[in-house]
Amino acid sequence: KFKETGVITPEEFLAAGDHIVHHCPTWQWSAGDESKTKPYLPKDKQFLITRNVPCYKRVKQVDNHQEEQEKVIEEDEDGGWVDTHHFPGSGVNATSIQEAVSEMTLDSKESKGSSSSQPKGDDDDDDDEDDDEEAMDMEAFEESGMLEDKDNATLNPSTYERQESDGAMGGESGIIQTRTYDLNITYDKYYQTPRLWLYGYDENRKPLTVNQMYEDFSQDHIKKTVTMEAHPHLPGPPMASVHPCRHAVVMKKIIQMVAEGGGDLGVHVYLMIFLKFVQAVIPTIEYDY
Amino acid sequence: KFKETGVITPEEFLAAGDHIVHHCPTWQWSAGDESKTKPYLPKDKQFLITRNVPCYKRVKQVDNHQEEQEKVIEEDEDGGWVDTHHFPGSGVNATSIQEAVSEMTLDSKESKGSSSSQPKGDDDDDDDEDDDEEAMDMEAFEESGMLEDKDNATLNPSTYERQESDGAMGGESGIIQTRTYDLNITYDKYYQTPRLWLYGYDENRKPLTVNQMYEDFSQDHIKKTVTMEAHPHLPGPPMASVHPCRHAVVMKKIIQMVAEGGGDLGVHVYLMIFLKFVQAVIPTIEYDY
Amino acid sequence: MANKALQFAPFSSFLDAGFWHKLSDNKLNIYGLDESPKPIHGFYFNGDPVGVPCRMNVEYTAFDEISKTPTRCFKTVGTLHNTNTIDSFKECDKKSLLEQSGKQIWEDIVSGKAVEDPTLLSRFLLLTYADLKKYVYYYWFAFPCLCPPLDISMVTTPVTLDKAFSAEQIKLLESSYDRFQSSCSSFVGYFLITMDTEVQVQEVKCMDKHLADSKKVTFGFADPCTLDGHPGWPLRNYLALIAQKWGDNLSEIQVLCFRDRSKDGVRNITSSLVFTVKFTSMKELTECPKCVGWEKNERQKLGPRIVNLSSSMDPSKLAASAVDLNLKLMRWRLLPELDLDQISKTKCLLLGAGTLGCNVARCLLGWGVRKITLVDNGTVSYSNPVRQSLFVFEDCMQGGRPKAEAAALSLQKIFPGVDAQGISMSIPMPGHPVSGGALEGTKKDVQQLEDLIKSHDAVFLLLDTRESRWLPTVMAAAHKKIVICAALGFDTFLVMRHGLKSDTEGNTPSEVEPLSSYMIIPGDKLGCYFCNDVVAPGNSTRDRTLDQQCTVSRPGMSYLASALAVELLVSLVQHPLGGKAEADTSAKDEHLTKDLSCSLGLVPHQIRCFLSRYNQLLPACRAFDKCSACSNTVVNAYKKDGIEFLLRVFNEPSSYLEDITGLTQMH
Amino acid sequence: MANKALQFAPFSSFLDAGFWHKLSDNKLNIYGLDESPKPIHGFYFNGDPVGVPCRMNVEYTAFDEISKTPTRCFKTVGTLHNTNTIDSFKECDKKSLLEQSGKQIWEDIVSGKAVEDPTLLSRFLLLTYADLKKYVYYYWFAFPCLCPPLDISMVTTPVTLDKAFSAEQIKLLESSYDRFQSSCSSFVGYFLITMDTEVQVQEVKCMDKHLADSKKVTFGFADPCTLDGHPGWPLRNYLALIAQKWGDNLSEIQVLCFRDRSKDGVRNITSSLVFTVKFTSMKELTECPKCVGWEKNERQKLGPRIVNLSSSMDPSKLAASAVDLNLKLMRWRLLPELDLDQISKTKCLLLGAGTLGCNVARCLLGWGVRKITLVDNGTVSYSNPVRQSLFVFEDCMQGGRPKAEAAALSLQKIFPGVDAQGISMSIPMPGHPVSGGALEGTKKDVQQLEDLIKSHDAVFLLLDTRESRWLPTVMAAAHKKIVICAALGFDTFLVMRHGLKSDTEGNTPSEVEPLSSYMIIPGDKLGCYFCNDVVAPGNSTRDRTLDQQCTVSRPGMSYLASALAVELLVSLVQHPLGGKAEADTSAKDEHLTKDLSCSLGLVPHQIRCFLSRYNQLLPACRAFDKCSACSNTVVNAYKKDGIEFLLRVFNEPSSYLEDITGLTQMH
Ligand SMILES: [Zn+2]
Ligand SMILES: [Zn+2]
Repeated sequence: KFKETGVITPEEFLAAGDHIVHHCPTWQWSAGDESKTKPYLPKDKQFLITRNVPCYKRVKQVDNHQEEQEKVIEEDEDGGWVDTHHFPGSGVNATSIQEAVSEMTLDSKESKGSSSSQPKGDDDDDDDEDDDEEAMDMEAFEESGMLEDKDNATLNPSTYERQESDGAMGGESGIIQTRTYDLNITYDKYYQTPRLWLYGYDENRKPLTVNQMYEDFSQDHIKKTVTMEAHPHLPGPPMASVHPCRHAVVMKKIIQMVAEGGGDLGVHVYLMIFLKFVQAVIPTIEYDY
Repeated sequence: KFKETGVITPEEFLAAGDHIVHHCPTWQWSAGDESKTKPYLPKDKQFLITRNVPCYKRVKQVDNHQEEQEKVIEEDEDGGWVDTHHFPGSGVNATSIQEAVSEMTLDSKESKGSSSSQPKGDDDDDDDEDDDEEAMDMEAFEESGMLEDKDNATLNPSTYERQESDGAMGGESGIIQTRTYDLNITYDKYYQTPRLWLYGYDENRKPLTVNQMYEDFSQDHIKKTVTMEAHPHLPGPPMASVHPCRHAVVMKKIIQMVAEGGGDLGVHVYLMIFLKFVQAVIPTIEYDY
Repeated sequence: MANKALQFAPFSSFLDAGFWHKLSDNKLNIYGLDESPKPIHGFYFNGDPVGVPCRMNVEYTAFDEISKTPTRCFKTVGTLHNTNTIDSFKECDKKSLLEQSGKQIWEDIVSGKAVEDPTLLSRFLLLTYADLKKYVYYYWFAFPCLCPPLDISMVTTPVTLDKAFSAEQIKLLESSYDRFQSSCSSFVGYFLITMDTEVQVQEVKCMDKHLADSKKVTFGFADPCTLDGHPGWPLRNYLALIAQKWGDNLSEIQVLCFRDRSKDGVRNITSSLVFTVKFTSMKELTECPKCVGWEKNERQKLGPRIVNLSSSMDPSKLAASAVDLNLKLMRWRLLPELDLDQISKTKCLLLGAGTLGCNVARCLLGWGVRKITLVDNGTVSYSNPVRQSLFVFEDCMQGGRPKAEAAALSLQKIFPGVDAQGISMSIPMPGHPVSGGALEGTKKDVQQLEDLIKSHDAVFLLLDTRESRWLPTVMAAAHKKIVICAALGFDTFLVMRHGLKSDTEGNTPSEVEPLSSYMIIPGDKLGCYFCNDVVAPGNSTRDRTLDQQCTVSRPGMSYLASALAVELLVSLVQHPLGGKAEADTSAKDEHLTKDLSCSLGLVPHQIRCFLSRYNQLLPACRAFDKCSACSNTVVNAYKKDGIEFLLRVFNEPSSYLEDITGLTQMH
Repeated sequence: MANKALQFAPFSSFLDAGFWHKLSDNKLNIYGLDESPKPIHGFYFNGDPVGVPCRMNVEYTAFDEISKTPTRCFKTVGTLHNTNTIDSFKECDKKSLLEQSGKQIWEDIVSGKAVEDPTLLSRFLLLTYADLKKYVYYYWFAFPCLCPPLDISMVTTPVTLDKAFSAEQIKLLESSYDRFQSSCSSFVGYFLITMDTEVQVQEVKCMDKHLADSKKVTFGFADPCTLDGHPGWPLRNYLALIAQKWGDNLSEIQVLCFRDRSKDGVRNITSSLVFTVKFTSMKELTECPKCVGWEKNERQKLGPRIVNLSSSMDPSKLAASAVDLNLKLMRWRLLPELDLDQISKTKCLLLGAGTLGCNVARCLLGWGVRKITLVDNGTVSYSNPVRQSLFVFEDCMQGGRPKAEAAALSLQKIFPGVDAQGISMSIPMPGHPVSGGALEGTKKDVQQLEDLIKSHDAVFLLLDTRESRWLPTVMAAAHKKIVICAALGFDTFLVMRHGLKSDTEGNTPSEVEPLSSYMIIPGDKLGCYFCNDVVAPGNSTRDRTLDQQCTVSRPGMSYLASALAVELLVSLVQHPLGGKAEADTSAKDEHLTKDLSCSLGLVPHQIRCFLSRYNQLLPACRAFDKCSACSNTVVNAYKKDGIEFLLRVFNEPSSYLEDITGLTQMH
């Protein structure tokens, strides 16, 4: 059924989830809000979560991809899922996608020069005023003469801050003022596929607005499928989610690509492949997969 | 303007109203509810009213008119106003209409035999149950041993009751258990014509329901123009009204008929003519015109 | 026939609906629980035509501080006792109330106040209880009258004016009367008449002077009675006044019952009555005489009257009749053939309460349909209300209300008379496997859906996926219900009715006939939504042309498709053959010239619209004998094996349906 | 570089929106005005990638009584101080709060409780103020730390695990650590490590035994810090515990900052740090040492943080963005050329708030139009709500609310972001004379209507009489506004746009051109609603084909006409030429084959629909130079004489308009 249609059952989701938790320990099962427990999944394995995934750059800063780097996976239907970094001739199996993604990450270094002078999109003019007000407010609340000011044992993290543009290098020390994301993967009963949810924080750990998050999503194509909806397992406001209506189709294509290449995809690796797609949604995110 | 279009101004309505009050003293000007006073008419002459007009019979009891007695005054438009008792060859001037009406009243005596065995229309099954309940209720409230029971000076009106079928004969004595109507004529600013309102009471002086009132309206044709609407000058529930959308057209035709007969209709007699139409709406009503 | 006891025609109370309206208002906004007596007023008229009862009107004006008695009418002063409960209405001491009122009249007589202002003789009591929830009003009038110790007897038989006076005198009386009334600020119901050198009508208080002058005086009053042998009620207290004030000087008096009729524009006072009565003086009476006056009810018993105004005051009844009337106007004016009952009694089941469901429900309301059931499994989200016309922002709060429920509630808010129900339920779908724990739930859903389809007459398929239309299609085919199906694209839509197979038809569809044909196709040979497909539902990656998941469509599309879906149902219901009506098509422009067999017009099988070109086609196609939904194979398998069959369809790949119908062979 | 003072990376607080959601809920439903401290909990993680701050998470689960710390995370116990006012937030004594908390930690250390359960060392304070109206939250975290009397200094530079231990040892440590954690009910952040014959990870409370055995112990803790030269905050209280409990036995200790990263599916604990510190015993301390820990804000000042969640928690903002997103989806997925701004910024004036007005307004909302003004002079009656989709039963009560007002209110209830206004106003009509008293009112109405037309971009004529369309037609022509006109019959309707004359055009229309033609007509040459008529409005007895007064129509008609009226406007606005777009017609089936110049499809002049035959025509006609509404004669007379001209039109018979336009000659 999975190979035929690209959809999976709750049981298969569970198996694939266990698989990913085992292989990518940053991913964990979560129980979610108790009042929202879905009966078709175990209580403590309702959905997958990984927290605090850094996202060092805005997609605009790296989005210098050329048209030929894009290939709509399913050209015959409107709004097919776009694999943003599909390189012609690189071979159409799962690893090639991964390669493309990692290559893209290297790309990012070269484009850093133009990062700060990006014109603002017409959507992200929303919070500037509020921010100014806040700064004013904050001053009024600040206290002086507290012990903390004189405490030598407290590290001043700002002295250890690195510039964002120092990028995603491992090994170096220092705190990066960066956006981070919490990612969730839930099971969508209706579409019978996994579904990705994103919740971002800015450099000051404040929740990102939708429009701010859009700066991290692959603009031209992924907007088509990013919607704001109530999370099936969490309380609180609507969260950004990649609408699952095309997941099965794309997954089926992938299976076929792999099969044509002589491979055979088990349903347990579904989520591993699924995560490759996530990279297409947020190209600049650095999470474990 | 009036002769050309059949519409009248508030000033003309006022003149026509004064004319009718003068000539038909049962009609009086009324001020209506103060909060609803219309600025284009004098405060104490907002609309015309006549109360307690007996309506001895249901229209079904007299409605034995044949098809050839009906002639749609304006055949070229849908829903033209029907002059229910338009006799062919009787001459088309205003008096002929009046004659037709009075002739119809004579008709009624002949048809009285069949009056009680009329099948109920499918609309008037509304209040029977309530009535039964009421009767029960009433008994519980009745008191005995009151002085009134022994008072010889009080006339027992029921001993003076006449049968309904004794009809509308003048001169005879006795109380008739009959429906009565309050009629109002207001000025409709929008259609620039008078507008007739009816409010009926049953034999026990209780307000008639819409469906009961329909028993008094010329069934086949007038239903088309009878609507329930809020009275422009009175508080309380919606009242039955003859929708004025065709008034001007019909009035214009009448003016033409009279003109063809060599007559000339002044605007002051508008309401006199208007009342002729009322007779077409409630053929069995006996009011002063 | 001398000395016949004088009998008075009692008042009959007349209340208009405006009075009850104002009373309700006052009770709610002013009185509250205050039961204290309130001053009101009424009036009577002395010009009613013969045969009409002796009426006393109390109208919406009754509560006005400055009374506006209509021209030529006579004011009466009343006291309203509105009770808070039905019990206090019942138990209140009517005798004592009446006695108090009588006493007041008596005092006014004795003190001479009533001579100055004889209107004080025309008192009334009104005892009410208003059931404001049911719009039922209990009321009991009393018109208090002081009774003389001995009955008053007539010395002469009452005669009409023309028999008592010359035409000349009558004329003089008339003009004198008019002069008198116009000299008063408003019409006065009691007066004196002297007829010596000239005819004079004067105030009652002139009596002392006339007595002194020994003038012959006729006591006149405006008489609301229309009987030719009896005076009306107002005379009673007038006689009491006379007896108390001047009774020792007069033992016989002439009375004029002034009746001021007009008919056909001609005024006529000659039906006024004249007679002479004999009575005893009440001057020496130290105590208030006994008092009567409670009105009898329509059963001629001493009891209250009850009036139920719910049909004209209960807003929900008013709404129901207004809606009804509106539709009837359509029939009366334009389409006498229209069978509105047939439409309004059609029970409609709407599967889907999204953009289509909301508008279809609204449009059905407009046609007078009263039973509307909506099924949906979603909740209202923030983007819904601007497109889904039964929801408001409020419905999105706190995670969103269930759509079906919110839609039904909204219908009730629009029209309280509707029987609307919302059912939150998922419709099981082919290819959506039912795993262990969900089995019971699915069985329940299937059962509930079947019950719903059985208990309705028409099923609207307004869902957003192809798969979810399958089960209701099969069930409706099995239970022979009308199905109207609507599906939206971005700027296209399809609205269609499913064929309604005949009972008599065997299991052998005529296999030689072409699948699709623009020849006339009778309603029982028409296809369903799935008839054109050679792939069974369940394969969720294909064939989403119109049912594309997470569809976006031009906002206007849902209005167009919903309206046509409802109009198609209504036309179908009005067609003499009902669901079996043959399909009208647009092939060869047939739809422009064809005779109409339904009063509302064509009844097509399908309406396909392409908005970008404002193009509308009316295709029709025959039922496909291998259809994965409406073929006999499927319908019979469902009828025979029920849930077992369905579970196989849900759980097995779509090839199962394709296999049993024979579709596989066609691939 | 011995004896460098040890510096700890402070915690950075991370709060998710779910926390604020739950806090708001609790404040509203449980706490009320109760400001007493509430127990909450959070957690930290020791596996974050390099560069990420040392975070402490507090989530929606913080309030759960039984804490559910995520796998591989470490619980912290906190106290919530939620204040009722911003002032009490500001004025609350932070020092004393922190001291209390420090005291508790100290007591737990001294009493040995913290040895049994070292989680008690990981305390935090959270001071909050929730502005529930603005969805703004003020918060300030403290992670209390007990400061030793003297600074602690490092004896060795921190090195990573691989530099301190062999690969073999690291492997053993990893498995020993896993064994230890899995033996605990949940992960424990403080532990001991002994590395002699075997590598063992043990509970802190084993220290006494190890001391007795003189075993070399390494103090391990789960380190959320990712810096390679510094340990994280949890070590501070751990050192205080060690110094208080065993400080007199130990002057130097080895510390292991356990960092449990994984990357690309590969676990790696080698970035853990090892170093030795020297410290003073705190055993003899009689008083609680001083305590620090208030978090700095993003300005690196000691002050609270403020988070504004209105965009994700304010329902009306959520609705606005959901609606926006929905429309963008349409553009993104299907019509990249679509200019949504162009549509949403179109200010629409709806004349008439009946069946058409209601549905047009709804459909405009669906397209994202934000400025909608409705004009109507009626009140909602009982028969309206089932047909007029912005009204509910409630609106009919007490005589009915004014329609325009009720409709605007309803739009706001559907979507709070709309700028909807309702204006109760009559539109003066030709042939409806204005008498003395009404003159001022009429002048005001004319002025108001003109102001409205000037301040909007598109005018919808949705009125029910022909006459009432005249004045707005003239005004819109004078001010060159787009006009969309819709009129209903029983089962027919007309939807059209008025021509939008060019400014450059002179006063001389080309008189030789035929009145009507199916050739391509440019938008500035198209006619208006009155162009086909040879009778001026005002003659109320004729020409009511579609505007028939007190019209009854099939309920679906208004949905169809309203949707097309809105889609026509939207197409027009999207057309490169806007209101001047040439008219597409259905003549010779041109509409089926024509190339589309607007992304949404055809932009016809008129759409005439005959529902009984499902027939839809797209006629187009030229502006008529004698038109009683849009001809230059009339428009110029209006421009020149304004109200004077209009009053003549209102007051004089329709022949006036016919005379000036030259229509009379044509009769
Ligand atoms: Zn079929
Ligand atoms: Zn024109």
